[in-house]
Amino acid sequence: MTADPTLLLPLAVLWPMLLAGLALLPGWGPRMVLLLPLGPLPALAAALVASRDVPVALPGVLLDSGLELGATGALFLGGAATLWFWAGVYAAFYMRHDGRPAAFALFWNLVLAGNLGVFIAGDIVTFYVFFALVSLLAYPLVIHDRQPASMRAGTVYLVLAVCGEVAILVGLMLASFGAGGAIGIEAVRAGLALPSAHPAAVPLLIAGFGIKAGLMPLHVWLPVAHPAAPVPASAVLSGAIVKAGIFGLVAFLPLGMPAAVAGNVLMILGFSGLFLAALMGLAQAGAKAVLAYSTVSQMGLVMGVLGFALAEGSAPAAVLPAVALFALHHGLAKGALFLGVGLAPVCGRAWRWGLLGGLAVLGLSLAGMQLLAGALVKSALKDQAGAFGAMLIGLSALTTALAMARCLAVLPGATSRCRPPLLMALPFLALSGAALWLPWLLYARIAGTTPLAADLRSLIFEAWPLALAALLIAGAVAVGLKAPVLPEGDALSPVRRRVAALSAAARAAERAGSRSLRRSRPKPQTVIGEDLDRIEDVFREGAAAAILVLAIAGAVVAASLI
Amino acid sequence: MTGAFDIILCLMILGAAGIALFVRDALAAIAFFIAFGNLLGLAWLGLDAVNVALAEIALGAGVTGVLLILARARLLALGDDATCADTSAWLRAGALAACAGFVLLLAAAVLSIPPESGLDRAVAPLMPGLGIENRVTGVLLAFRAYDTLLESFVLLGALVAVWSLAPAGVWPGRPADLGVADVPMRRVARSFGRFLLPVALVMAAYLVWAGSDVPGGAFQAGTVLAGGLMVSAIGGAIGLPRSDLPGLRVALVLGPLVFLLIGLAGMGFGGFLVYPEGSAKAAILAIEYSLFLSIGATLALLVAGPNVIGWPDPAGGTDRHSDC
Amino acid sequence: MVTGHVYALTGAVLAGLGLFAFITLRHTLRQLLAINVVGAGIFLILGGLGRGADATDPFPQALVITGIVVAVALTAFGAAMIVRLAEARVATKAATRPDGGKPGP
Amino acid sequence: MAVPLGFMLAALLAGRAARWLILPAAPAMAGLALWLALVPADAAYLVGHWDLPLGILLRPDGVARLMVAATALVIGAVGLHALADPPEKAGNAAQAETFWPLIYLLWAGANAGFLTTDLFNLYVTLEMVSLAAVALAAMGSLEAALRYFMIALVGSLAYLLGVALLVGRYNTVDVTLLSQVAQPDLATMLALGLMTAGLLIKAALFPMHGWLPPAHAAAPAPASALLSAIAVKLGFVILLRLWFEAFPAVSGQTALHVLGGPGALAVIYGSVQAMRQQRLKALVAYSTVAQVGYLFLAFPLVAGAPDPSGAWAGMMLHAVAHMLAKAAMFLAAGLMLKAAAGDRIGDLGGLAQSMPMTVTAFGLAAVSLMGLPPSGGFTGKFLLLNAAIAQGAFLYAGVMILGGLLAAVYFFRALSACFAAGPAPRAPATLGVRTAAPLVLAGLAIVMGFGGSALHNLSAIAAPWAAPGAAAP
Amino acid sequence: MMTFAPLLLVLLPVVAALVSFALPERLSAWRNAANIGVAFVKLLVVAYLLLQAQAGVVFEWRYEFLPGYDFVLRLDPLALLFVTLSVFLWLLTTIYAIAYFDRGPNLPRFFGFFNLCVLAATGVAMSGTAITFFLFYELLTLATWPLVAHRGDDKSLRAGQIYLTYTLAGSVAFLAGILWLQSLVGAIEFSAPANLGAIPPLTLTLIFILCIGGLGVKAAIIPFHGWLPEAMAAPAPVSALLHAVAVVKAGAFGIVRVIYDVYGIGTVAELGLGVPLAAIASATILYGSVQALMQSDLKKRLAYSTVSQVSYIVLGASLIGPFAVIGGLVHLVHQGIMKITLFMCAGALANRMGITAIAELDGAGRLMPVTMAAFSVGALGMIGMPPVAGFISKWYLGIGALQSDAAWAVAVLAGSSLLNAAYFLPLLYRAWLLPPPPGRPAIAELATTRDRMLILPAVVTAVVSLGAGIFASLSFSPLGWATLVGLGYLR
Repeated sequence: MTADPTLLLPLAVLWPMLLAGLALLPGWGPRMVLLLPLGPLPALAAALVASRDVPVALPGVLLDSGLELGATGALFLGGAATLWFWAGVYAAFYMRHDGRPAAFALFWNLVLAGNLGVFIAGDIVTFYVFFALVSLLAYPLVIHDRQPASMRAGTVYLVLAVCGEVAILVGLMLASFGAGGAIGIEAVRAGLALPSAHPAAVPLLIAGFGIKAGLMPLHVWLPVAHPAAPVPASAVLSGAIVKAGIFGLVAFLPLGMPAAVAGNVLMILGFSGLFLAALMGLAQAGAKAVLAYSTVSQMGLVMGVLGFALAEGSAPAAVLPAVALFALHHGLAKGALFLGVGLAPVCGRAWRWGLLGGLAVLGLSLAGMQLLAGALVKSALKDQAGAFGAMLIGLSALTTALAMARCLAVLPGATSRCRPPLLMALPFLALSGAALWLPWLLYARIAGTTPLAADLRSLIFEAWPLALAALLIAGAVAVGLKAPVLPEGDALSPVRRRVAALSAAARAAERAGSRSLRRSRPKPQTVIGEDLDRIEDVFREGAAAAILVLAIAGAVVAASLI
Repeated sequence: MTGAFDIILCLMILGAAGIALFVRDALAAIAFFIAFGNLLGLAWLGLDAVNVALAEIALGAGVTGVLLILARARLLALGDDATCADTSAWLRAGALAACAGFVLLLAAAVLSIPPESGLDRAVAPLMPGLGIENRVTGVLLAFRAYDTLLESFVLLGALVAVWSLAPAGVWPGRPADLGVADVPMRRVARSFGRFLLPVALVMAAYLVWAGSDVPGGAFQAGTVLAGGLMVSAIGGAIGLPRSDLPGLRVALVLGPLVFLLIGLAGMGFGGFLVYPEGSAKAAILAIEYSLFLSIGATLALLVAGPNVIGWPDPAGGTDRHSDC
Repeated sequence: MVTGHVYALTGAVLAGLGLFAFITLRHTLRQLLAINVVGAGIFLILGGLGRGADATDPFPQALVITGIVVAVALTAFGAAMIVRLAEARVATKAATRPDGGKPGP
Repeated sequence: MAVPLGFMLAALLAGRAARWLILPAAPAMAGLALWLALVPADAAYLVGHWDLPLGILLRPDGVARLMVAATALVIGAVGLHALADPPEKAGNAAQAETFWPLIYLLWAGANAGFLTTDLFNLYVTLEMVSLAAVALAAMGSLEAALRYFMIALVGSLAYLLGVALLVGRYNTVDVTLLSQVAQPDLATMLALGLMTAGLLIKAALFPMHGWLPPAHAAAPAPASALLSAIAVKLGFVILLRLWFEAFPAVSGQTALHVLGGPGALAVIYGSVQAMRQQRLKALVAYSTVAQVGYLFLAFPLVAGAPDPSGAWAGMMLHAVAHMLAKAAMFLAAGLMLKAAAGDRIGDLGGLAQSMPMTVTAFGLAAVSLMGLPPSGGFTGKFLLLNAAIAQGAFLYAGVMILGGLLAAVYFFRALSACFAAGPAPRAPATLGVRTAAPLVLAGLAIVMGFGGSALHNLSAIAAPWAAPGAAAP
Repeated sequence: MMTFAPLLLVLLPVVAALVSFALPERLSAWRNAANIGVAFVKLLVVAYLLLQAQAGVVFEWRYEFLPGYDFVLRLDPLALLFVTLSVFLWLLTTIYAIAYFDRGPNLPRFFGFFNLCVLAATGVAMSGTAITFFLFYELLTLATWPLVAHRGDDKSLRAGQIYLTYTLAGSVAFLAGILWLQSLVGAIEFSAPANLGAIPPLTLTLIFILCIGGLGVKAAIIPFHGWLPEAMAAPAPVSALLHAVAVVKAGAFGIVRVIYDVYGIGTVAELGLGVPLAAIASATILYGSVQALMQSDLKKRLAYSTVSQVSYIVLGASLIGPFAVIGGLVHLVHQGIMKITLFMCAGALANRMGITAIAELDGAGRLMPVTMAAFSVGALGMIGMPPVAGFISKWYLGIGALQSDAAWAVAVLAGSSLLNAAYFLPLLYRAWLLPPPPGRPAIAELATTRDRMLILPAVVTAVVSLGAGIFASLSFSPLGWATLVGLGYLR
């Protein structure tokens, strides 16, 4: 244990990078795909055993960067590493015949490195570097299959990701400046809490991380990008990568110091996302899209809570563990759900029912079904969300449940195989298990109380939204109601059309402009030229010279007289 | 103070100049120019400047006149009678005003300067050292020998410049025919020339000799020689030489060369153009004689002009004109 | 009025006259002549201003002689150029006329 | 003292026209020039040991040393160039033979003129130079040469008239004596005015430059080189002697603008005309008109400066750099035109490829003429600009700056034409003296930029502002 | 000792230039060897100088060029920063150029002027006085012209002409500025800024405008940027050099010199000149980016990108604050290595596949993966993506802007980053993700020595730009050095 902080933390990010590098070797691509699960192992170890809050300095790197694992970070790291591991296992099988193994392994590992690095960065520069890594290099994962839809999705993703990067960069600059140029994360956060902090810093950070985390209305990339990626990539995107955004908020929001405006805005946006996204998810035709919207919704929940805490000035020590726990649960559960959706085509009759059951349990857990882990983490959050927030969270069970039902309803049918391959099923099961079990394990350690201490009566009473949801679902199934179908990415396509029109107009204008410029170029001034020739002819005459001699002589005399 | 002679002479000079400048016919203009030159010679006599008078009459009126006549004749042969188109009245008026103002200014300046022979006093005490009497010669060949040296090169350079004008294909060749007169005239000139040439030579030699003490000198003598040569050439008594004739070249270069060598030799006596003590006169005479030969030859060839096309046989020899 | 001044003034007028002619005359040969008149005027100024009570200064005399020689040299060169130019023009005209080539209208 | 040795040598050769004589002449003259540059600062020689009012004083001051040296370089190089690349029109043996005596005449006249302090002696040298210059110009175009001749005669006469007035007024024509006795009276002023006007013609200052472009553009390249480099400089040097040595007391600051104003106009006008030219040599010739403008623009700057050494050196450096660079440029232009399809700038295409050395020479010369560093032209212009700005003469400074820009415009027009892809040139130039000569000259113009201090000090030797009335024997 | 070391740096390229000019084409191997050899020796000299400089030795070589005006070569840390950049990139560009041209026409001329260019660039860096600076600055203008017009077609000639028109006008303004200032305070030495206190502020302001305006032409500040995109007609090695090291950098470097070593930050701040300049720089940054977005030609897009990026340096210099200065200076280096990567790659694409338009980039990544990988690194760096070096610059600039109370400048940086992404990412998209046009074979990028020489320099610079970002806080990194320089000014 003595040597671990200096080794494990850097190893957690360097090891995947090494694997990524190996994938570049000619012909090693397929081999590296098989080794995908190896990537997160050091991080997992670090999350488990590395000592907390011990900075590891990396002198000379970037701006003398450092790595540090905090308690919250460890939760995020552990959850992410677990998800990445199992998704890696899944991917190793799922992608084994892929046409571009090297690219997949390369970017998978790099994104992994970035994702894990975000959680263990000790200073903002390092943080930003990893954040950019995970943000941008997820793009190749999104568009891995090169389908037109994926490409479009990727473009949207990239545009927003870059905007987010910039917002974060500027926000971090402002924050760092406010902290007197310090770059340590804690120092920066403290600086943001000061009244002298730049007023734009927090909003920019919220916007930047919000994009990543799918904050309404910056979420548009998420429902198109997540479904576009291959199944394991979708799983990590939705399960782990969005958590980078949440972690960013967790790390930088100046909790403990009431910030009414920013906090309330964040809260409102978050909670509206919670409901709107879920409703939009209801209107999706693809299971993965529904899940993606669900992610938006759930992240809205977290951010709403964070916003509330920010506005209230709640102590970070109270809020953050709850958030982290929620994130852990959601990450694992959502990962499992995506993997499960991926399993659907290969699950035959009996297996399908099993799968459906598993998915339903996960969905219920997400919705906050009592006695499932989801309820546990939600209750932890509710404590930090105030009365109104708690009410909303409770109510959200309804929409979440409906969305999950929709997901099950649109689950793709099985194609050929009747029995899912072990290497695909196992990760699903493992993740499901982890999602349902880990919160119980950690709750006590984090919340300080035992999970079962909650009042059973209130628990049951609060289950009414779920009951309502069940009723609604039953009714809908009974009357054969068909949900309306919205395009993935809701607001996106009209915006895109207008952007296209604008750019076309701009190009046309530019062409016209350059034409008119060309036309207005002055012609050689022939008239003046002829005049000059005539003048020159005069000077060539001897007579002119003689007169000029007299003139100059006179001028000299006159000037001398003056 | 001022004699009437001076004033009348000056008026005549101005009149001659006016006619020479503004008469329409070119030949008349040149004729009056020659007259003008001779009147100027008289004016210089009136100023007691016999050396200059000789030079003016010989060079200013004589050689220049011949040059102009020849040029006019050649132009006429080419269809150009050297009359002038009228210029615009505005130009004339403007020029008149400018020139009148100029004359007034110049006159005022001239009148502000009292005439005096200031440097005569500086020259006089130095003359005995030279062993010659003619002060002008003293100035020319001793005090300002450097000027004169350069000047002799200007003359030679002018000849080279004139030669350089020859059209392609006639080098080395001869200058154009000087024969402006008709055949009987030329015959007269020829016999006259035969007689004149030796006379001119003797006369010129005397002028040089005399030049050290009384008015005269290399330039004037050279002109006389050139005059003799020209008349002889016009008459055909002598043929114009080919420009690459070695003897001719030697004759042309002799004067400046001797001058230069003596100047260089002076460096042995303390500096460039320093004449050795006591032998200044000898040196000056040597320079004068060699210069006079060269100047004669140069002037004659200058008048003759550049080589021209039309000499079918460059090696035609001296009897080119003896056919008549 | 002093004798020297008379001649010097004559020289001044000659110079002006010659210059006027140079400006208004349009033939190079005549211009050359005009220049010689100007030159003569300048020499007269030199001489006239050097005219003392008893004698004329030998210094300006020498300058004038030098000047005259230079003037003659230049005149000779100028005259030669004028003639050559005229010849060249005639030759060009003669050369271009026969093979003007184009069928005239 | 024995400086005219060079001139004698030249004269000796004048008689026996032999082109090979340039081989001993060039190094001999260069050696003499070097020796001259190194003689003690107060050296002077009275020709024939005749004292001043009568005699003639030769004095190698800074101006003379620089000019003589530059002349030796230019004529030496041009001569060697002409040796390899005969200057005459095809088949004209007369020109072939007379070319050599004429350049020696020019050489002698120029050197004599640079050294002497005697105004009448200067007249004779002026005529020597003019005569040779006209004759050289006549090798290209008789018409232009005749025009040149006529205009030059007017100039000579104006100068002579001025001398005549001075002789009458002061009984001396020596600059050093005149500086002690000169009075600001009418005769003196008129004399100064007339001499100035006459010399401006010789120096081709706008608006009296009319003769220059046709003559220089038409002459054979080596002749053009000599004309532009040397012939106009003599007038300039004499003007220096007049305004700064003989009559500083007579000429006021206002009068200096009579020179400076046309100088400034010349810079602009010459540049504009140069930009309009279609033929290469005409362009180069008009550039001379512009460059001469700088020399005169410098007059008021020298006079107006509290410490004139900078402006003075600037003026001299500019003059010398222009000599070297312009000669190089004309030689290069001559070679280029021989190889090119025609004499228009547009015909130069492909030359940069086929004759890189020549185009390089042209380019280097252009650099100096534009006043771009590092070059003598730059150093000169820099000093002048410095002086102009220091005394608040922003108008002159602006003109200089603008002139440099315009020069860049027209020179680079020619240069880029060389770079253009074009038809294969007719005669690919071989390496040899004729290529090397312009290159060496242009290179020297560039190298001058590195020797600013030495040249600055050289130019200051016996300069009129340093010690008024200095250099008595 | 070794006071002639700076001189050596100046003379070595002269040797190479002469060799290049003199050797006929058939001895091109010798010429190449001489060029690379000299470049390498220079690198060694620079390494030696760096070591010495670490020990605090400042080399200086002085020669009286005109009375009162010294020609001074002085290697202060700022100079060394630029010299190191020049010399390092020159070695690579030389290798690249040799491979790029192989056997083209007019190569002696090309390499001759090429060496004169490096001479001028190092000279600009080492100049210790304003006049020395101007000398080299002009030499740079001149030596670059034949390179720009190298191809000799109409486009190149026009480009050359435009280039000259702009730069000469700029030089003249600059010259007028320094002359004016010199007339007031005497010769300007960078190491000992004159006391400008006695000069009226208006005069100082005018001089400042003249100087900065003049230098701004080369630094391609709007509205003086017009020449830069036109100069794209030049061959790729030239573009690489113009954009990365020599010309634009000389301008930017000059601006830094003027602000910090001629005026001094105190004076500039007093006169209130920093903010307007920063505003102009910002406008340039945005304008250049927008223009870049509009271009359809690859090199033109890169050119406008340069317009934008170089103004970062100016922005940093004009904001006057510790971080801003460091950011500006470090961007001098970072932009250099990144942009040269991009241009060398663009050149390689044009050379090997004839790709000049952006639309032709489709699938280039599959056909020339090494090249495009290097290109990608450069492009990402330009956007400011960590960990490529560009990010470090932006970081420092941003913080610096805040320190100088110029939060708007941060917005400019942000907007520029977005625009950068907008014009670079589509390139990467095309290259990596779109299929190559049918029938286009993959290129064996590393088959022959020549192929390797064409690609590897870009790879090296790409790696270096990554390294400069990742290991930014090492003391010998560009950032470390820039910090040293920057702190020197603020002390």
